[in-house]
Amino acid sequence: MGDRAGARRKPARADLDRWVAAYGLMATIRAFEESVNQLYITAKMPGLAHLCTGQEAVAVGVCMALGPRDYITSTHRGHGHCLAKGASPDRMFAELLGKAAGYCKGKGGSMHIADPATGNLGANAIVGGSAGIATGAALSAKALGDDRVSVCFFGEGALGQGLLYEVMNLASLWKLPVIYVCENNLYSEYTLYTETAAGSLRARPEAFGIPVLEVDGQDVRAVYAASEEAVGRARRREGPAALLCNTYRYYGHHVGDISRSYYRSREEEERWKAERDPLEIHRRWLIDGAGLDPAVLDELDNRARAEVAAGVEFGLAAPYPEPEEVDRDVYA
Amino acid sequence: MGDRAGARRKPARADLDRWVAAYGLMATIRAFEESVNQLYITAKMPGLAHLCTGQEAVAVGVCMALGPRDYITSTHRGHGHCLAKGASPDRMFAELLGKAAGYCKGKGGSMHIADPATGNLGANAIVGGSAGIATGAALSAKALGDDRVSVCFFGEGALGQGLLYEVMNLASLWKLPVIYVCENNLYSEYTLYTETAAGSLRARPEAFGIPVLEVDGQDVRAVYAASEEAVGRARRREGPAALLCNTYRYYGHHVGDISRSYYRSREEEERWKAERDPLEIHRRWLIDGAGLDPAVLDELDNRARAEVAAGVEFGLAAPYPEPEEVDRDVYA
Amino acid sequence: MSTPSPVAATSSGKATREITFAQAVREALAEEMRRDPRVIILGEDVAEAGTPFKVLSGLVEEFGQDRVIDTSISEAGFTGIAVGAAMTGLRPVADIMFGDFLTLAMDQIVNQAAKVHYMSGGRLRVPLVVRATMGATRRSAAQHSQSLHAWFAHIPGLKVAMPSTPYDAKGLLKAAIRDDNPVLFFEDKLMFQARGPVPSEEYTIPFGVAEIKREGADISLVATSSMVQVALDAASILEREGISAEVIDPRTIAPLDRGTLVESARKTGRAIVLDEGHEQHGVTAEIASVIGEGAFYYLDAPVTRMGAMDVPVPFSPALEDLTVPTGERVAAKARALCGRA
Amino acid sequence: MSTPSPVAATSSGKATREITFAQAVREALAEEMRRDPRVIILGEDVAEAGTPFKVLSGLVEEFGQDRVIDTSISEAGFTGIAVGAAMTGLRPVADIMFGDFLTLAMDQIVNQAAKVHYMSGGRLRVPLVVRATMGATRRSAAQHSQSLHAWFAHIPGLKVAMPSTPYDAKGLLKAAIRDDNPVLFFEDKLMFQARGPVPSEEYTIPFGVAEIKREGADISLVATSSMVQVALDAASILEREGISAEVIDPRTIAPLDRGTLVESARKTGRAIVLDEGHEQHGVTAEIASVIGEGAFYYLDAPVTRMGAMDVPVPFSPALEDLTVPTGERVAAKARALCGRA
Ligand SMILES: Cc1ncc(C[n+]2csc(CCOP(=O)(O)OP(=O)(O)O)c2C)c(N)n1
Ligand SMILES: Cc1ncc(C[n+]2csc(CCOP(=O)(O)OP(=O)(O)O)c2C)c(N)n1
Ligand SMILES: [Mg+2]
Ligand SMILES: [Mg+2]
Repeated sequence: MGDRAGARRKPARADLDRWVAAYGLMATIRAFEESVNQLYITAKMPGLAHLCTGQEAVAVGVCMALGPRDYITSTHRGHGHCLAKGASPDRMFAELLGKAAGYCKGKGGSMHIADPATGNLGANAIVGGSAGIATGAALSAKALGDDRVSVCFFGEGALGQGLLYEVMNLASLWKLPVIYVCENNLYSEYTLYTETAAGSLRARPEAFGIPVLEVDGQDVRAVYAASEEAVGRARRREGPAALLCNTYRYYGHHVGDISRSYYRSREEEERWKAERDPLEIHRRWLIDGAGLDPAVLDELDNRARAEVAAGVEFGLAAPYPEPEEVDRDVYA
Repeated sequence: MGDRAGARRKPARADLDRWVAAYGLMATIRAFEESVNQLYITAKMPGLAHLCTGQEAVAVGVCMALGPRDYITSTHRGHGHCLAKGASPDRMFAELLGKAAGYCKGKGGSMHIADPATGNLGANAIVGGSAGIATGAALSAKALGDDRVSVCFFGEGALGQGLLYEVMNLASLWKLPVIYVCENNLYSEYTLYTETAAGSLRARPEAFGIPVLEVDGQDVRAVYAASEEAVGRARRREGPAALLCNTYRYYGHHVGDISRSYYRSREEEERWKAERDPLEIHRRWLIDGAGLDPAVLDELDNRARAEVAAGVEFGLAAPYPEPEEVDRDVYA
Repeated sequence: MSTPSPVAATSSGKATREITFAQAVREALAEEMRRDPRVIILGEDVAEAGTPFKVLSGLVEEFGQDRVIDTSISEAGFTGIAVGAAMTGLRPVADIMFGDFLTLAMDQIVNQAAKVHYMSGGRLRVPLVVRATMGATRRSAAQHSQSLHAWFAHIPGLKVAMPSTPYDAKGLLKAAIRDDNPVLFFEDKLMFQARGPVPSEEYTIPFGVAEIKREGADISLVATSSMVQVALDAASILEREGISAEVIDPRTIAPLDRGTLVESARKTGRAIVLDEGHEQHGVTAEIASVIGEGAFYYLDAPVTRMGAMDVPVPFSPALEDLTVPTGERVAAKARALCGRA
Repeated sequence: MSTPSPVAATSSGKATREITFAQAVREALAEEMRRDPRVIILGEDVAEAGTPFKVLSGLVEEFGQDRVIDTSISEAGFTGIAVGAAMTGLRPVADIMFGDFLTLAMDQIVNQAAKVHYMSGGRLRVPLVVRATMGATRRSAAQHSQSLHAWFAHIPGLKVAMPSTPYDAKGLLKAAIRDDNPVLFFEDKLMFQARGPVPSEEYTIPFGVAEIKREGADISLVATSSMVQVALDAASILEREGISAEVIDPRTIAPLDRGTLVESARKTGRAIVLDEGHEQHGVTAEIASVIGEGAFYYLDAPVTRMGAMDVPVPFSPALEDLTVPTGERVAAKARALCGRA
């Protein structure tokens, strides 16, 4: 899967619609992150944000395989997951700007966006911190007898955290419907993953009896195919699975990480953008492989930019929470 | 290794002496634990203790491959490790009885015996809690440029703790001279390990690039051979290794765990004692395989019992610490 | 529920039995599990073994292994799973065998469970109970004897219950399970076999309501969990000497019923605060400063703190017994405060 | 050490430079690493990156990757390794990027490092320093803004330092590294760029010795770390109104210099205690109760506590700034206590 061969098969109508929508969603994520970066540069956004530009295909490919009631847990680099699961840019921008209209009333911010309505149990600012939550959500699905599945997104750096192995062991023992999606974008902060990870990444879930599907994280169709397989297993209650998605982040670790030459080369960055861009790869397939009119995609690009621009406006115009909000929601 | 075949090779004199000493040490551990149980039954010992009877060959086989300056970290079931590394029964009993003459002035007790003089960095009452300490001791050895190695003893139940995987990853990355010795005695407290461990035990260290040697933990020569190999690697600074020793505890989880039928059968216990007893197996090899006069071994049994009896006397007669000791040693 | 208990008639006339603290905890769990199928138990050796303290024996037989779930030795892991389960429709009760092991689950409790509701702007809830033991003098040494409840009372978003009787244990635990917030529920290991009256009727005890365990006029003894009995012992000793001590049990330290504590101190003019956690930066400090501020103009003597000695708990019985307040020592302090020393 | 700093002459006549808090920390580490080859640094992105705060920049270049060691994202793992290394001849400095992540290393710090010396009857030592950041108002939200130092001050066997100036940061850190016990060293993220005078000569600052940062007669403001500047701001505001505030900085909260705090309160008769940890069951409670007991007969008003608001730290700037004491708010409280409200 993820082999260019697929490019020669012409997809059915319904399929094509799905793939077109996938492109639109990736375009929205791309435009969203560009705007976040602008808000930071123009000092309109409080704090920092971790952009997922370059990793759009993972969020979209995985979430395409999920239903609205399925759960996800996300990370500090979670805007893409949030959008792919169905959140709308306007309330997300409001949250990033600390406004009352945000998904979390401005109390969470970029690293804590949650949207239960779309099954998003929240981004997490503790690396690996949501592995227990995602696994617990799968336990609920199993115990309450519905067919939901739960997806745990995390970066390869989270493989340093023991919690992952503790919950993978239990998920495997209990055949929980959880899928551990590792986004290996090569770096954790300012360090190449090979400097902090011994042995093999895929051997880790496997050691606990969890099958691993390794995929090209820049190819949304490859990610989707693997996700479909993993989600199917989980829904049939055949147990957890893990996805190892090889991808790359275009920007720095966070918006303030500008001079990166001491940990990765400009050439490397350019190579990924030129040769492995998920939007470009998918666009090429839609046009060359599926014979789609490029205008359709240009239109989607425009719509994405427009929706995001409107979202930024909404967020900037929205009021801050009232001071009385400060000690509300501490207890339910 | 561990194959009965070895039984037919007649060992060299020096070797034989070593194997005879190994028997003596196992006999001492056996006698020690019997006495601990008696002290508990006769209400002479405060608190509880976790006996390693049945697991003597692991402690002895591993420590035979170590020098006095090498480090070990131990567990709640650590009397055997402590004796095998060179501690003497009298001060151990004093510690178990909370007396001032104990290795830790009576402040540690059974679950915290430490004896830096013999390289024992301490038992630990937190399952898996000493994995970081053992790995850190290996870091010291490497950084300070001496050729020490460090051994981390733990039960298979500790494989549930994420800390182990965190430090195994770093030990592998940094090629630290540490050996992770898993004593798989089938149970963690009152639960069979298969009910709490998914996948394969040996695949876990392997996932981090750490080679695993699985051995018959009831055969002291097999344990020694594997330890030699692992210790050699570590001393040559070729990196960490793991030993998976299959063994069995004869008594309950602790001295108070009398009625065990709800988690394991009497038959199972009897079978191990009859067919897989480490002292019996080694005795048989020394006599049949190495042509040793049984009287030598009987003599060792007597000496072990005598030394332990003397140790008990010493411990019982020793005074409790003075009240002023209570707030000493909080800070160095 | 297992061992049947003598049924007596109390002043209230309602049916009341004498049961142990352990039975009270078990009854609370069983009743709530019958009442609400979403309540589950997770922990090490909680099923067939019923925990090493046998507190849970009988539950797996009644509710099955899908609701009384044995885990691997993974405090962070199963607590994290409990947090996620609580966020998605279950009401888990996580069992931390020895409170000392809470050190392994701090991130899941403090950075996740305690903050999820607030960080999500109130959209997510974590109806989780973490049961943990506490208490020393069991000859279990430094890693099996700590009382770390002060840590959790420091963290907004968490509630902390510290029952001192079978009655309070049952009523508070039932309330904790029905609470939509994460609750740390501390049980003193040495109290498990203590017996006390517990009505047969269903009842719960609200959080944040202190109880006066004994009325008095000369000095207030504020005590939590294991220290309540110590305070009562001291009160009887003092009574013989003509000193009338009032014993107040906050029952939950978060929320803390400041009003009742302050009121008592205003009445008596003197107070000693007792808690089995370490004294330094512990619960005795919070309560003493609350009283010191609230009863400032009524106090005849400085508020005095008596926590566990600030040393790791020693194994030797000769030392361990020195680290925890006793009725005698409390009485001596009280005497001094009342100018009778 | 990297960026050179202007050299001035102080009253003492000795050479003194104005350097930042971050530089002071870096100098302390560099000097101790030059002095003692057993000192190493372990943590995430501590080497080439010099931490996200750049506090350690330059150290790996001088001391190499064998002494400034990048780890995986494994707070429990590398802290545990540091504990073992400390027990066997090294003097590690573990770097916890955000103090909030200490939740992941609690077992290694509290059950291992803090207790090893005592449990071994004094035969083993753990000369370990754990550096961690603290402090809010950085728009980092609830999991990157906590000040959890109170937890560690509660645990016997640990020492806790809370420097409030570049001078104190350097002197206390050098002392911490030379200390044979585990020390938690808290650095306020917002202070890293604050400048202050630091002598060129070598010096250390003993633990357990508070410093009067400003003399005063009417009220004592006891403040830690980030709150010291807030207290000084309040003191200047109050001065204009004719209220003379004394500002005392304990510098270490374990050990705590009770004598100096009590003495100041006895002199002024009034005290406000400031700390950026949550107020409930926090450091303000310990210090307020110590003063309440020690200065009981000298106090003209109740000792007042001002900690961080008892809510998870909100992301929104509109809310976050409400959660931490400010000079204005402290001055207002002080006015009230001095009957000038
Ligand atoms: C427990 C914890 N330790 C450290 C950090 C600081 N930190 C934030 S992101 C990050 C790197 C994460 O790398 P990875 O998991 O690969 O995710 P990526 O940023 O590459 O998406 C680190 C170390 C944190 N947030 N949580
Ligand atoms: C962190 C932690 N969790 C739980 C316990 C309680 N406990 C003590 S021993 C034990 C079982 C350990 O099993 P294993 O590691 O296989 O060692 P064994 O007892 O079989 O030698 C448990 C759960 C503990 N001491 N520490
Ligand atoms: Mg990464
Ligand atoms: Mg075992």
